Amino acid sequence: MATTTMSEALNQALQDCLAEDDRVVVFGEDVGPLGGVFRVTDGLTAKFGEERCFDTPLAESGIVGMAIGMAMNGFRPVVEMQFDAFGLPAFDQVVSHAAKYRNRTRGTISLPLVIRVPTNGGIGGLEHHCDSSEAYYAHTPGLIVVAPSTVEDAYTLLRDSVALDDPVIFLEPKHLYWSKTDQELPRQGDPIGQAAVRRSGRDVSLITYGSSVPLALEAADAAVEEGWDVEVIDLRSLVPLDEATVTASVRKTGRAVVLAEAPGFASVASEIAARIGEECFHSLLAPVRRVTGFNIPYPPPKLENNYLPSVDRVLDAVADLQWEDS
Amino acid sequence: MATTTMSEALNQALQDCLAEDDRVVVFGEDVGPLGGVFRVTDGLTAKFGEERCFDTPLAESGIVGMAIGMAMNGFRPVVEMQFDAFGLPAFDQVVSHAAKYRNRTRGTISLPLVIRVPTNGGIGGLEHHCDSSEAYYAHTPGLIVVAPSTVEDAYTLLRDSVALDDPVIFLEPKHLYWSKTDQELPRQGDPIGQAAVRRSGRDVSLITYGSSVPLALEAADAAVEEGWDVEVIDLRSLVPLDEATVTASVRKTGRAVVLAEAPGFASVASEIAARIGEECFHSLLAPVRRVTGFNIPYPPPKLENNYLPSVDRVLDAVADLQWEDS
Amino acid sequence: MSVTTIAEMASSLLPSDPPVQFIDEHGDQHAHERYEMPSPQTLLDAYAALVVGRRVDQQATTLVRQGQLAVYPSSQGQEACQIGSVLALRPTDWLFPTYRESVALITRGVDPVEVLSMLRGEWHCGYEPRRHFAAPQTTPLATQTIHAVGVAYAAQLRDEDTVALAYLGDGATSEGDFHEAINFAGVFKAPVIFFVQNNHYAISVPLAKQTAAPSLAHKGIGYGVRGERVDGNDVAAVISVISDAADRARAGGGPTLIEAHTYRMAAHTNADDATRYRIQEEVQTWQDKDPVDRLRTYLRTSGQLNEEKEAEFADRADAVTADVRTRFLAGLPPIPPSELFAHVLAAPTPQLRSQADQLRAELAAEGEE
Amino acid sequence: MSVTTIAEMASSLLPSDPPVQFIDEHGDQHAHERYEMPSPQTLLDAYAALVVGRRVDQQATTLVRQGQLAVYPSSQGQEACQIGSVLALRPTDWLFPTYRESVALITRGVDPVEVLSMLRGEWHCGYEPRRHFAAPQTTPLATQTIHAVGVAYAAQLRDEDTVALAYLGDGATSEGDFHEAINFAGVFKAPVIFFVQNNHYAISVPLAKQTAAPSLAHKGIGYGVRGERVDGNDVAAVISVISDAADRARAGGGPTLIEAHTYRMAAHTNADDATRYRIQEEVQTWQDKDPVDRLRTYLRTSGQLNEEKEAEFADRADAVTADVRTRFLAGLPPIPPSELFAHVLAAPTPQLRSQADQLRAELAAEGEE
Ligand SMILES: Cc1ncc(C[n+]2csc(CCOP(=O)(O)OP(=O)(O)O)c2C)c(N)n1
Ligand SMILES: Cc1ncc(C[n+]2csc(CCOP(=O)(O)OP(=O)(O)O)c2C)c(N)n1
Ligand SMILES: [Mg+2]
Ligand SMILES: [Mg+2]
Repeated sequence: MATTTMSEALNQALQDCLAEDDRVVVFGEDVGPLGGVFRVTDGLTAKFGEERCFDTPLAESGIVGMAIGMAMNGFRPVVEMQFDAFGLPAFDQVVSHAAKYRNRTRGTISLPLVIRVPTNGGIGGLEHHCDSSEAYYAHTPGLIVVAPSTVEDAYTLLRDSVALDDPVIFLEPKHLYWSKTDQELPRQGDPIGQAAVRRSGRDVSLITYGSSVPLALEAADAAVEEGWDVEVIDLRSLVPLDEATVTASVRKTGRAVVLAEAPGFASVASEIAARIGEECFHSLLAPVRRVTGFNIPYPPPKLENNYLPSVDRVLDAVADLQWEDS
Repeated sequence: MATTTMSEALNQALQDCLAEDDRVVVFGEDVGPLGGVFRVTDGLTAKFGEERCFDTPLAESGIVGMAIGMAMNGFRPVVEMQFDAFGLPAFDQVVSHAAKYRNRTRGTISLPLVIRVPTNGGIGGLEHHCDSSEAYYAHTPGLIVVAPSTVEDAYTLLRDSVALDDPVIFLEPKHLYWSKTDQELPRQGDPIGQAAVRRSGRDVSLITYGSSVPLALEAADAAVEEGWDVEVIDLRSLVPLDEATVTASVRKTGRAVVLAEAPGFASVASEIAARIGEECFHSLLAPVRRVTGFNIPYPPPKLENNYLPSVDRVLDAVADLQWEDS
Repeated sequence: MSVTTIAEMASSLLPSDPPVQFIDEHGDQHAHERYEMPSPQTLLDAYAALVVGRRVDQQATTLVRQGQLAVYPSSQGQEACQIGSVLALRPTDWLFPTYRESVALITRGVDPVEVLSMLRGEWHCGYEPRRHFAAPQTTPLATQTIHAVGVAYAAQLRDEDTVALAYLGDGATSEGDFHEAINFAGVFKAPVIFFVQNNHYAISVPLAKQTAAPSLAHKGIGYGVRGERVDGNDVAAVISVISDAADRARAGGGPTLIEAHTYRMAAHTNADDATRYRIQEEVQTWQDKDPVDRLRTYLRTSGQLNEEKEAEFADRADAVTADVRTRFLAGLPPIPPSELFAHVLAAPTPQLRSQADQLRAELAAEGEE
Repeated sequence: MSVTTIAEMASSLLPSDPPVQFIDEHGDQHAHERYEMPSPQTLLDAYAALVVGRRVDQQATTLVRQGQLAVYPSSQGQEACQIGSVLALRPTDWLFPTYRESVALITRGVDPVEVLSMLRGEWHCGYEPRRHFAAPQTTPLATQTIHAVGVAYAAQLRDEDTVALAYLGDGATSEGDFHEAINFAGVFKAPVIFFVQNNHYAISVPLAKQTAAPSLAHKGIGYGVRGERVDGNDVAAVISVISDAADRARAGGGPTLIEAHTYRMAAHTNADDATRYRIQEEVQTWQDKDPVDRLRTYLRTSGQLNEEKEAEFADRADAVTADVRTRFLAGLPPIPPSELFAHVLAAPTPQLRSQADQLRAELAAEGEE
């Protein structure tokens, strides 16, 4: 049976966007003839020409700034930050301009642009190649932040992101680039802003997104043996945040664990935990637990397994949910 | 009676640091002859010479990067980002280098440097002159984040920050620069990492920091009339976070409101709320409420009062703490 | 690339020495081997615009004193740069102004009241950028230069002959974003003009502390971009040099970096105290090079301007400033607070919806009180 | 600044044309009007280092294939740059390497196993920077160039005559941080050398897409910094040009920007496939300019290198690589996971303490299992 990897699905999404709308352009470092260091833009220059998919000088602030300018003038740019940390030189352009342009111009200029950010660790990468920066973006008003975890979502969410009239930070979990589906890519998926219940369960809500979804499902399977029926929620986007799905789940289960790979302090996981505490106060049977990366710089490859959330850590958190009291 | 403003106290702290330790240097945009746009470095070049306090070219990444280099080589730089948003061009240097240097060199190189960030709004400033960026820094492992709210703390915390062997983000609330004390500046205050109970109370813990502390005290006074005795906690530093003081207070009062000026989503306020939910679960009589900036770009001067947390909003949040149930 | 080509290329990219000038500070005219003097009509138009620009600038400063503007960065002394740059371009060429370009925007035809919206604290950008082909006034320095490259490159991809002009100050050339922008422009041969108003100060920091370069225009060669220097207080030279750069850009010749030598006669803004970092003598030497006086002398001496015309221009300036003053003092319609949530994203998130509801409820409650 | 001074200054800052070369690709010697050929002993030392450098580089590539290194960015073809730059400096001059400078670090005397620590996935920086006056290998491009300026300026403030050399690639010159660094260096007259190894590619992106400048060395003039071009495959030229720049810097003459023309013979790293973006013929032309062969031919032809010496150098290289191989295969002592929390801050926060406790408990539990 034919299988598709996430990298291929993303590539297909870009191909389809380029084919359907000639305002779409793709650019960045090594996205042209090389096809990107993760092959997401493979073949695009050959197929659509240098004007539609091209390499730029090595300058991330320039790349995002140029995308802003092109978006102001009729195009729909999709740019790549080669690794998560290498998006930081562009942070000022993202925060002070991309995120604010619609607002500062009283709605007269919108910026349809997508910033693709290969993110997270778990691939044995060197320092500065494994960070998780979603908190920076999610905290910034004016950005959409999308976090696919499945091959199908990678495809439809990227297409939907390109169709949006606002700047989108599109987080691609590097360690899932080679994850596969044997399904046809759907023409249409759930919209941005709608979470997916990846596994329904009665006892605990395990809320997560992006790179951590497979781990959540694994942990949910392992939890069965311990007698816990875990509901797994994949947020799919962090902004907008589908809090309705989250709170409905927690009101049902009465217990929640929030799982994310990024350092936990002042993070998206903090937000979700705080929100559950606020909205589900009377349903909660135990405190909301967070399983996140430690508040340390991403470690070297040989120690990354000590850093990354694991099935055991998720199970420990679940075990900690004061079952004796219930 | 002689009074001292926060701006003067900061200036005094820098003077004392420069006088006592010739490794201390102060530099940035307009910090030399002009004395800084908020007068915090007034007179330093005249008193200590151009080698100790000097202007640089207009380039924030360069300023922080140069501070890193000088800190590697025996100096203790104190640099200024002229306004909060103008620190963002330096974000990569702060996150990828300043915060990580000690760790990547296995502890052999520490970076004693202070990045002063005039922050927050409430001064009728133009766009990009009123942002609150503490969440970006507090989320980043490897940084100390200090947030004074009083004139005395501004003095002692800045001196303590300069004495630390780690990079410190020192947040100066612009709208408090001209706040005053008529006390002598203390030689020593509570250490970084220790919160202060600014007002003790029985009914609600109001947890805040930096620019919002005066508002919290005002709201606490106003709450008396409504019959609520509010305890006000000033965190003083966000990293380290003195969660012991916070949780002790909430365990006592059973109710908590977190107050901060920054947009609330995935913020320091989220972290505090999440942590209270986790640590004080069985003491909480009502959900933790957050009063924060909206998740919108900082508004133009004429509308900033609709954005900024107010006494009314704090009181509304307090009123919302399910008193009828208790 | 052969050895000769490199040396040839290098010399073709270096700026004129001395800066291009047609009308000197005494109002005397000089020819230039490379550039052409603008037409008499253009110079008369420029003079009319200078008179208006100077008056509106003064009016704005007055409005600050009256508490009608939060802050104002004056264009005084730099009007020739701002006006010359706009007159040299087509109305459909894009401008990327900083906070200081009020006079440029007014010259472009934007309503002065809309221009001053930001400084009045009304809304960040008070005009419709697409209507005037003028981006919002930008405070984060040099960040808009790369937007200009994007806009210009977009036009080029569509085979339009639009040019984009990015304004920046001497100080802003030190920012990394300027480097990235001009490098992109060079590589993509984008039809952009980087127009540096070297007014010798970045707030308090003098040019010598900003760069050790022979001149700011010498920065172009490092990107394969031609650098040019112009007397920024000579509107004729500004118009000529920018027209030339725009023609080259339209013809596919790529970007140009232009450094205009000028001076910020006032403090950085009204909030600044320039006596802390510069001496009055220096200001005086530049007073003698005033761009308005100089053109006036030239036009009067050469018989192109008579008292009647002068009176007409003064009247026009009076009318514009009176209109601004009247509308300011009459009170402009305030922007409703609910708009705070209207332009954050195309579709509000659930989180924004509930915050907007909260604000609405608060406003309703206040209304009831 | 007077008009003549600007033109004079400009021409004094522009690079040599053609690039400085002493030994051409055939091993023939040429004189240079400005620079001096290094001494015979220096060239012999350089040759010995080249032999070691090439062998260790090959060894590292082998270790990747054996799964002992996660990734390796090869120095092959660039050894003359890396070795020449180190030999031209004092052991107390600071180096600011990128990920590609393994050979430079080994030449500086850092244990190759420590150099490879990062690429082995052991710890980010495997050596003690202060002991070797070598900053950590940096992956975020160009960011370390400004640290070099800070270190150099700090030394200058203390009246030390230390020089700092920042390595960067052709691609990295496009980053804003490089611009800010070289501008600071120019303004503060910091004793820094910016040493650009122009190996013609930034991963897949060729130089022509990186910049339209006549040469990368032409970027210096925009900062008042002298630019120089050197044949980067001629170690004699590299040593001479860098020594000269270092002497100037020590004497208070400020920074220099040096562009070395060289070529990355291997792919960007082992993970890269260079056939996707460049043709074999191009690689071949550079094979003919090999830095090791070239010096060997010169030294043999001029009678400074005999078979005995060659054998001695080869033995030395064998010994070094054998040692690396042995220690790698024997297994190096692992870094304990508890160290994850040891170096985050001088004093851990309460939050870090409790996370460290959690990890300790997990490890203890695993140990018990
Ligand atoms: C990125 C950034 N850093 C700092 C500032 C604060 N600031 C505002 S204007 C200014 C000086 C700008 O000088 P220059 O570029 O010469 O322009 P001028 O004001 O002289 O027109 C500074 C430092 C800013 N606006 N943006
Ligand atoms: C800020 C930043 N952006 C992107 C990258 C990803 N990246 C790693 S090496 C490289 C190419 C560097 O080219 P060059 O500077 O010429 O050095 P070379 O590898 O050729 O030695 C890129 C794009 C990075 N490391 N840092
Ligand atoms: Mg200026
Ligand atoms: Mg290269």
